[in-house]
Amino acid sequence: MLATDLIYSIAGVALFALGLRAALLHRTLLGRILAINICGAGIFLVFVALGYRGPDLVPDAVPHALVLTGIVVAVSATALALALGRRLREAGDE
Amino acid sequence: MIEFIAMLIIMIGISFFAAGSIGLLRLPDLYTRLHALTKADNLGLGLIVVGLAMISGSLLMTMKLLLIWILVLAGSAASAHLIAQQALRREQN
Amino acid sequence: MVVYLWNLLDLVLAGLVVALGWAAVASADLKRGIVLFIAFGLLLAIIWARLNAPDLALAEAAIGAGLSGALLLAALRDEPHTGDVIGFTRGPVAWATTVLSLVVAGTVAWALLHAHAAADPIRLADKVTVHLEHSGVSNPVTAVLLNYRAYDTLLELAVLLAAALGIMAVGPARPAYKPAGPLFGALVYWLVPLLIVIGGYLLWVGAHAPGGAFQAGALLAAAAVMLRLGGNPAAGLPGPVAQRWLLVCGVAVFISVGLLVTVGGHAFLQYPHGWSGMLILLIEIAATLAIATTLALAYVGGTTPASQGTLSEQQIKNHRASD
Amino acid sequence: MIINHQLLLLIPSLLLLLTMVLGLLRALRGPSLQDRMLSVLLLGTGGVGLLLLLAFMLGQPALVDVALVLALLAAMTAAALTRREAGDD
Repeated sequence: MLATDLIYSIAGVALFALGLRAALLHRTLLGRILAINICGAGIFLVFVALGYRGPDLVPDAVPHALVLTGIVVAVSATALALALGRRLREAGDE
Repeated sequence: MIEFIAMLIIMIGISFFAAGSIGLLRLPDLYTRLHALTKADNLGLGLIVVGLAMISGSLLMTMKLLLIWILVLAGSAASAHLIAQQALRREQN
Repeated sequence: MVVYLWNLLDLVLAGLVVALGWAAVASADLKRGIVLFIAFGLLLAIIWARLNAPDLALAEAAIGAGLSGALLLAALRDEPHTGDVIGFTRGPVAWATTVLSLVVAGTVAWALLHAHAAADPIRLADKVTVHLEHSGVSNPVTAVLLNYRAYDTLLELAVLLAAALGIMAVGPARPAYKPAGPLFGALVYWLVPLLIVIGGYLLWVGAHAPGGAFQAGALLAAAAVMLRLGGNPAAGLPGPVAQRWLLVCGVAVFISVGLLVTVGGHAFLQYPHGWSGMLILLIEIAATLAIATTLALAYVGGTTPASQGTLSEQQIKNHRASD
Repeated sequence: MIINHQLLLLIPSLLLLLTMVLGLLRALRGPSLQDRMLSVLLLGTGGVGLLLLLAFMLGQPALVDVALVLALLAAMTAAALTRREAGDD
């Protein structure tokens, strides 16, 4: 029998590494933004998995709160990066 | 007893999901896949909702479950329409 | 028996999320990558639900599975359709990066395993539970966000504001969508009010059940995105002045409340006894509006068309011409 | 009661998850963007079902709200993919 938190934290680490590698190697801005999002999701997964305390206990609310704000900040940062990318392309075209 | 009947209904619902997935994989083009998918999985979700409503034991929960199913129906009808429309537009160009 | 079945479910879910993440970032074809990323977000919402984190599942269902996918799909339109794929850096650099990533992952995994083995029995979770009745709310996540770690949340709202200002600064909005046909128009017509009502519901229940300002804000933003997809260029946002007030109201109300309580001799953001519930609700309402406006603006991609009819349009044109 | 539900619903949940995995193969294969999107639609509907099952198994009624949100946004990605901007032909 395996511990649930362990399964998901390992998956989180794997996603973090995958995202990190792809963020460094992708050659398009959009691809990099995508990879950074996956990388961040891996970190969130590790956090939440560590907050999980089995089926009978209430999970730790601190990592949940951190990840909740993290999700919203990540999407705003993504939007800012996309807007900057669009401006860069327009500047290049002109 | 009622719980076993509920589980049976849920299992039938899941077999519809399986049919939808297999259709999505095996059928030859976008339109046939669209057809298989939107019918099978909506009926599947409907049966899951019915099964769960039987064991929920509260009217409010049953209403909520039904609302979810109706929303999924509306959403997937609209999505299927949009996707088919775009595919047709692509073909015409 | 039950435990093993749960284990199997966990393994399938974890394996699938890693596989989807891999496939999404390994796609040289960006269209494929983005669609897989949307599937990844959906799956992540299910995983949060499985890990007893319904607060996160709510936010992820609205943002990860909805909003960020819509954002990326809109950005995809700007990619040149040349057909040739740019792809990845290859060669020795790629190998070095792979090794580096593996080393980082190995180190993190090793540290996690040690932390797991030597876990401290005293956790913050217990402190959260002990003080919950004094926090003014009974949902522990809301208590952490708006009471215990209110500083963090204030700074997070400041980050959102900075992102919104950045988006407004770099350029005008994306082009608007063509008006919706009858079928999609009807869907928008029904869905938008429903999204707003459920957003309000989540804001209210956030005090004692999963929900709160972040989820409510995300749902309101989703309503804005639906409006824009249905052909409303401003995504339902108000005029430029009101828009700016909405953007700053989260941070402004938060700081005002924090400063007001210092008048009564308390520390910054240390709510007086008996007032926490009301003050938290006040901050949350403002935060919901600010988050919703920020995310809606993020989707629109810049100053909305409504705000371009003034001097700023001319300024933008002049600016463009001088580039 | 809840334990009972767990035993009854775990096997259906696993099977549902497996059909979702099967459907995702279409997202990997494509060939067109629309084909991939269909697979995401299936994942969305299946996800709503799985969330409802999880709500009953874990005894967490709040997960029904999550399913509701997912159902509300089901059409959003398809619309974001297919709606045409003013400049599109």
